[in-house]
Amino acid sequence: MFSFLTVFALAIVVLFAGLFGLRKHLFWILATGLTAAFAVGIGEWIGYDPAVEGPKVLAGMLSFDYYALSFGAVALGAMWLIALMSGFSFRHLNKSLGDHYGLMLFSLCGAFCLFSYESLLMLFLGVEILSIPLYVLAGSQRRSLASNEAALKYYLMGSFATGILLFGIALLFGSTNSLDLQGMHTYLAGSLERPGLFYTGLLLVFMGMSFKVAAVPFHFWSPDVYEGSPTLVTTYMSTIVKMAAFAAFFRLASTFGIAAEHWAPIVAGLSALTILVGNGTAVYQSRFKRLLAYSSISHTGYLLLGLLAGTPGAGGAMFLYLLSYVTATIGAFAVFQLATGDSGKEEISVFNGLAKRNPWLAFSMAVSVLSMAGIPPLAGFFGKYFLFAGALAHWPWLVVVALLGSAVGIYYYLRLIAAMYFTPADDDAHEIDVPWAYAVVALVCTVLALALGVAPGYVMGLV
Amino acid sequence: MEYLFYALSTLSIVFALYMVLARNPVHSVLALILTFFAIAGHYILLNAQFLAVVHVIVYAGAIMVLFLFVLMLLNLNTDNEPQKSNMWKILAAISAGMLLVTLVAAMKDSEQLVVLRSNQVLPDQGLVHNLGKLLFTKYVAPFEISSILFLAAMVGAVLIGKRGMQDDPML
Amino acid sequence: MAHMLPLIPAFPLIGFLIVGLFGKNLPKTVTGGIASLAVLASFVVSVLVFGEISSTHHAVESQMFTWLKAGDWNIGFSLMADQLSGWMMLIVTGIGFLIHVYSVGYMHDDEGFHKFFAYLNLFVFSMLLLIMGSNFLILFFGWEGVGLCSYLLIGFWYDNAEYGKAARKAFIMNRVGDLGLLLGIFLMFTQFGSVNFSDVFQPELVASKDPGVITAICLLLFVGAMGKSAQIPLYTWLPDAMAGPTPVSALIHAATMVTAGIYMVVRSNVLYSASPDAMAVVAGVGLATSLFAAVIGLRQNDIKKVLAYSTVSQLGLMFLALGMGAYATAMFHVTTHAFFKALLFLGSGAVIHALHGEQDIRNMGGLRKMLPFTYAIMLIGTLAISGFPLLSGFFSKDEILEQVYLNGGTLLWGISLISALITVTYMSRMLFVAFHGEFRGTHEQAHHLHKPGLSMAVPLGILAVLSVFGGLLNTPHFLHLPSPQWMAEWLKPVLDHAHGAADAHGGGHHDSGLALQLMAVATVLSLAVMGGCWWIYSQKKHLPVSDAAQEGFTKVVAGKFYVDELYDWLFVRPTEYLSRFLHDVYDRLVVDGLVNGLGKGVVALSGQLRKLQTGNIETYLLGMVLGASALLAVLYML
Amino acid sequence: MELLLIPFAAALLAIFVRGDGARYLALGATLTNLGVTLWRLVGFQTDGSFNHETNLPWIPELGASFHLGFDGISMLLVLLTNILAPIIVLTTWKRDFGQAGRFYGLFLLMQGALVGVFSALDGLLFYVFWELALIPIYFICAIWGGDDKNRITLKFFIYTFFGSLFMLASLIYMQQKAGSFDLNALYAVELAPSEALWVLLGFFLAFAIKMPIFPFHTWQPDTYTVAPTGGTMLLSGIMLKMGLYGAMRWMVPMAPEAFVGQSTWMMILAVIGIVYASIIAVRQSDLKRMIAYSSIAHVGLIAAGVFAFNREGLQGGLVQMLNHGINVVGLFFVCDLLEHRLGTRDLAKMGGVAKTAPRMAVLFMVVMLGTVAVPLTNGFVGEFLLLNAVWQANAALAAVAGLTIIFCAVYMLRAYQLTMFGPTGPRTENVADVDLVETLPLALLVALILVLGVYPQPVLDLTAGSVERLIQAAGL
Amino acid sequence: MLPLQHPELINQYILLSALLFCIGALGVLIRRNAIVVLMCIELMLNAVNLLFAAFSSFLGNADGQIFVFFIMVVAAAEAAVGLAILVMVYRNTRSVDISFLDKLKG
Repeated sequence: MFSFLTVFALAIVVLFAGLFGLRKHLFWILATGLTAAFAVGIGEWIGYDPAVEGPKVLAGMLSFDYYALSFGAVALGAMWLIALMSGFSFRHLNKSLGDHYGLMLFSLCGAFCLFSYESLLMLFLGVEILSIPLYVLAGSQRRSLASNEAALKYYLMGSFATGILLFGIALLFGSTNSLDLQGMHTYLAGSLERPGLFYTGLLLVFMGMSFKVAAVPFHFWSPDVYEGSPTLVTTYMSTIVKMAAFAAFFRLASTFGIAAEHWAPIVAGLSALTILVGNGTAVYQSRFKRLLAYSSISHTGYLLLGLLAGTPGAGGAMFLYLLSYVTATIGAFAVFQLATGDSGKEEISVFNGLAKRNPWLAFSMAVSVLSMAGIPPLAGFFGKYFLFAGALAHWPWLVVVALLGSAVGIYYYLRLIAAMYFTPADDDAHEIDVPWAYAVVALVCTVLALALGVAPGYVMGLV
Repeated sequence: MEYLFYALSTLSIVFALYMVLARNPVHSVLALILTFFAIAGHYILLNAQFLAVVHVIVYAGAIMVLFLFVLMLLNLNTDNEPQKSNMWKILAAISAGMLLVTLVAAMKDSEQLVVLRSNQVLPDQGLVHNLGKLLFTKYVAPFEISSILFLAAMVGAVLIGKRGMQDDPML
Repeated sequence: MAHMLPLIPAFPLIGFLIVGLFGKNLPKTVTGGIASLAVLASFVVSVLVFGEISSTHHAVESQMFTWLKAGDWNIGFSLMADQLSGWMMLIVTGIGFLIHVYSVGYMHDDEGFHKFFAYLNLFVFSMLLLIMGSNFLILFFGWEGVGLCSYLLIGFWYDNAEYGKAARKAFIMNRVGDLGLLLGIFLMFTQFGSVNFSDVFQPELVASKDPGVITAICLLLFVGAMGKSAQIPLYTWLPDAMAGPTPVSALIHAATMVTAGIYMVVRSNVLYSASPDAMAVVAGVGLATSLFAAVIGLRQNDIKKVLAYSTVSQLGLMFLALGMGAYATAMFHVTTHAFFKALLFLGSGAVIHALHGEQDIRNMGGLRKMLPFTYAIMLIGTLAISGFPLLSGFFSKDEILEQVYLNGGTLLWGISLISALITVTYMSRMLFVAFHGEFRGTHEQAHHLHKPGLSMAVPLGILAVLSVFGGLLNTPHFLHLPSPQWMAEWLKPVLDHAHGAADAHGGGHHDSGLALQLMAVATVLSLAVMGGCWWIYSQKKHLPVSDAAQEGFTKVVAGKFYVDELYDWLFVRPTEYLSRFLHDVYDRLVVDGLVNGLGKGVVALSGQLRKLQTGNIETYLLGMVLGASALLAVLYML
Repeated sequence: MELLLIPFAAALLAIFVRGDGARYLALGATLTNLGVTLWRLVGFQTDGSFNHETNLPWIPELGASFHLGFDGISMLLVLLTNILAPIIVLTTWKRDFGQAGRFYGLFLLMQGALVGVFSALDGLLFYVFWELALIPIYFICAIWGGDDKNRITLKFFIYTFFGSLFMLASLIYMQQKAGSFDLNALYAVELAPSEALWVLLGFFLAFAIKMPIFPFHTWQPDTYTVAPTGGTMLLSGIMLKMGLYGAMRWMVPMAPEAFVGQSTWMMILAVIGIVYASIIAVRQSDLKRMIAYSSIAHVGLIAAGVFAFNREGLQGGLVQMLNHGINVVGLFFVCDLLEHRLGTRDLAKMGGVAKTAPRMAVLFMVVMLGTVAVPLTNGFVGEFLLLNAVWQANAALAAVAGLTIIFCAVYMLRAYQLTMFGPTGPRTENVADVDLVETLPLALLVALILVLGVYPQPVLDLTAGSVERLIQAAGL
Repeated sequence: MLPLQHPELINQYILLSALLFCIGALGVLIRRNAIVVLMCIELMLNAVNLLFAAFSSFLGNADGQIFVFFIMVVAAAEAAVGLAILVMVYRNTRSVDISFLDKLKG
């Protein structure tokens, strides 16, 4: 809870600092604040005692349990890495830098709500707090048509999806006479015959969440928005936002686990569809951000498997997967930003010959990409492993689909590797100067991708 | 009172349809405002008096005025909004219709709802006194947190809405 | 004595290693000397071992080490010498030594001199392994080893691509036979649980097995023999094998290696005797080969090719004898054949050597006067093979004919007699065309004749003596020479348990009068045919016409019945076409096509899927609405 | 354990070594590893128990542990890996890789992963090493490969990865039944027939692609051809044994009953592969490609023997894995020597090298004879046992499989003829004979070929106990 | 009133909201003017509001009405941001026609 408040306070501090022209110091303020928030979060995690404090805080609206605290810490860590990258990405910003940082932090607050919500109201608020700053950030390159388009698409579809989500919540409320998860539990435990209203509401809420996590057929926004947004915002969206949405989704799914027979087949279908469409479309992409967008859709598909598992360990598996996915994605985007530099080129060819020019950068990228592809012994493999293993007992066909999808996935991930290692560089390509901040990002991501594979069980036990 | 419900329902549906189908955006705005009034009527029927008031103030009073303002600002108050092809319209209508049908069909056997009804009758639950108490006790956390939302929306709207930031070439 | 057994193959192996590794840097005489001495040493030890056997009448065996022990297999690397292998050892090392000596002279100018001797030593080693192995696997080692050496020596002059082809053909055809042999060994193992000679060749045990299985084993083994001993249908490699240097032809492709098949069948006589069907097949194949090869030999003009077909034909005769159950007779013919065929080959080598590589008899003629010693040698050889009375071939061939008559009936006897007479015909033809009449070679050849040197002449002389007197090894009883039927007696311990075999009554049970009559008929006819040939080729100076001018049946004969072409058409080309088809079409388009098609399918699908992402918000929204209704519909149905 | 650590540590080190030092580092590391391996053979228990076990906790939630151990089978394959590694380093001694450190780093990484694959006694660990082995070889092939390398290596990677995903599925399934990844725990699982079949097929697909056997082989000729020869040697000499080893250790004992029901068609596929690849090899004009196809044929025979799953088959398969590794490395080395001397791999453009490079010709001859499986060379031992194993399972199949004896002679002799024999051409007139650095690895291989051919029993003794135990574990 | 006299009316309310919701969705689908699309979304939100209010009344649970307030809050904030985005887009493209925004695709 306190890390959440720290983030909120930090957002306001940053906002005002920006307003008062402390442009030079903004980054350090941000970094200090994030570090503090992270430290507070860790402290909370260590100090957390389910028996003593009771799981519910903030009047039964938010509950900062291990689950929320762990995800919160990861989100803070990710934010910290993104902040490191911002020095370069936002270097052209002057007066509005504080606003950008502030919006990101606000959005992060939304993510915290999603990690810890206990009431559907907080779910709704969290989704909105997460999204509204992002609508703005997506369009923050005001002169860029692509950015405008991304913002408008994201906004329109997001609002539409919010409508669906709300309709679902309303139906749930009507059928269970409750808004909080505890109440839902009670209701589920008490009634065996549940009206169609309830399931419809549940399904609509799931659809709303599917939009947030970009599951087919509610995924259409994501490739366009990822591509059109400024790269750093894309990084933020594809990592923290996706993680928050999934954390929330999983909380929901585990709450309604008892009624799984009514939604699990649908989620399974969505998962299969998402894996196929995500991987299938990614194969054809030649622009990096778009490629990662589709790859991210395919990861959504795999993560949906985690919702189906219905085992207590599934949360840990989701956590591990998201952690590995987030680190890999940040690592990949960091290298991409450096490789593309100011050229604005988005093609995969910006990586051509990177291994010759910047071997360590290429290595870091390769590790990230292979981790995303799920090659052992990298972190991504274990993420996939636990998700697939959890779903295998009840959904063997889906696991087969997921495996096939992974095989297809290899194809486009390897294209990135091939570009870096096996394709000669363009004539005008030269060695890239790596700012220290990026070096740190790449190092952290690489080390994490390698290290998570050593003790995945430990990480899973954190949530 | 049933007929009052049906009358209001008919009105709201008609206005809503008009809003959707009107060629002139301004007509749409006006139709929507009328729809909102009809909905406010429903709120009163439902014993949600305070809600009805807030609804009228926020929606009809604030949000729709904002819409109208933007419409005027951008000079879009004409009938010549480009239309989609009929084919597309039919497709869209079928889709929306399917959504309705499936939605309603999925909500079958809702009779069981009655089980959940509390036997207490709370004629004053929609009054400001009652709601305020709830808002500042049980819902104090979301209430506070929604400030983040407003702050974010404000900063955001300013960020992309303000003109001329010469020092930020990317903007 | 057993401890000396490994020495026999060890000497040539050591010779091979020394000559092979260091031969290039040694003088030729040293190289040749080492190689020859190695074989000589083997010969000496063989004689000692032979003496031991003849005095004790016991086989000598030497276990060296366990070569392979896996699953049910337990195969020792062990050698043995009994009467049969002892005799073969003498032939191999003895004739081998002579040919080594001969080669020192013959190969003197060849740049691959040391390599040649290395290969020869390796061959002797392998051959000794073949005949001394005490189980089928060691036999198989030698079996393949001699095949390998044969390959190496046929392709000895490797810059000639044709020779390389011949070498490969030999190896591959042998391998076809080897596969049969190997499968035979497998089947034997499944039946007997062992492939040791001592375990398998127990008549009672064999009798207790299903006769069909025994027949199958025998036939599979015989496939191996067909390959090695050049029987129909696997004979075509042997004539081509003449591409190798002539001493090789003499040693490998006449005297020793090609008789390995006969050795193996004799060795397995217990099995064969238990299977009349297999015996019939052996006899049939032998007879057919004998006749067929002899006919082809009639129209060959290459001196070595004539001898090659003659070898095939004689081997057929030996198999015929085996098929009749006359194992000792076959071994007897193996021996005499080794003498006279080695003699003939070495003699022809002398001719070729003298004429600087000329091999076509039509370009010879009148060599009788120019090369009198060689002529004498060739004459002895020809008379021996033709069965001229009292020469070695006379005894062995007549014994075969007699056995055929006794066990196979008149018809078979008649056919084999015809085959023998044809042999007389082409041998006489070769002799008279090449040595009588006028010289038809170039002036150059006539004036630069290479007379055989001492190292060539001495072995020739020794072999000539052996060819003349070799028949005394197994004289019929009715001639009342000392130690009649010595060889049959000698081999008796090995063959003794062969029940119902012809040799069992080889001793005087049969009618001496009949034998004499048969002998007389054969001899008279042979002499008549020889006379006829002398008339045609020596007196009338009839010359074989060129290949192009031949027509009708003679053309078919001269074309070797187009068997090579048939094989080419039946096996080689289909394989090559199939190879191209499988690689270029099937593998690439079908198998890989499926794999690539899958990949391409995914990419194509991707190309279609991305069209879903139109960029237009309206379609996105429509997609969402439709998706939502679809999911709701699914929920409704659940 | 240190058999793993040495290459991994050396790999890490090699990356930082500039210039030629990496070569010496790689040679030193591989030789050290070989030394350690040989040292480990002293006092080695060949009764089928696991020697030098290492068991560290890893992911207790899954019952996965870092469990390594060496029985005869593992040891044989580790031995193969560690014998071939220094030899391959030597064969690449004169090749220019741009940055040698990268090549040898990847090489050593690969070596470590291979040792890991062969010694892992934990399902997950096995899988991790299995995939880990794929990455360096992919880089090696794709960085230093020939024409069209990107497409071909991509296909190779995806194809093999695709297969192993199914193995992973089977492994996960087994783990859920057993609650642990421990080898023995997995062996102990009783599966219903329908489950067993799927588990079996999952494993089979992975191993069949890796080996590869018909019809999953199409990645192989392309990849072998395009890869740098060092990589090809790794692929063909060691890596394909992963599939065979996996079938032996992991596939069959997991689902023995299902395997018994399916083994016939598995053997049929393997045997088809033998004949199929042999026939194709008969007309290949590219030497490297021909060897690649010949490798399919040989592996087909090993696979057929392994699928026969009797003592002869497993023993023969193991001994033949060793032998094939040795022979095929020799063949590819000769191919590499010729390619660098003549600038071509086209057989039609070679010929007569025996005249100018007699030493090479002799060494090549022995390697070729080993491949053709002439008795008293190593190839014969394996082929003999394997054919016998197939014979015991199905005599007719053995007769067909036996065709390899003939076909192998056909294409190998043809290749030898076209390269070494015949008249010298303009390309081959001035070919240099092998020098010391080149002779050394080749001579080592030749020595191994002969020694193992004449006296194979030590190798058989090494594996006999383990094979016995494996057959018992499978209850066959 | 509803809870007192006509509890069965809840079904009609549900139907009404579903209908309004779908009309809103229809508008979203058929209109090209982004502002009108926004308005249609507002209509959808209002349908939800109505539903909440109906349930609240039906169940005697004021939580539903509280939720409606929050929806209004969010709707207002969203509308503000949305219109700002629209204005920005309009400045760049001189149009608020959503059909023209299809540069990002594939």
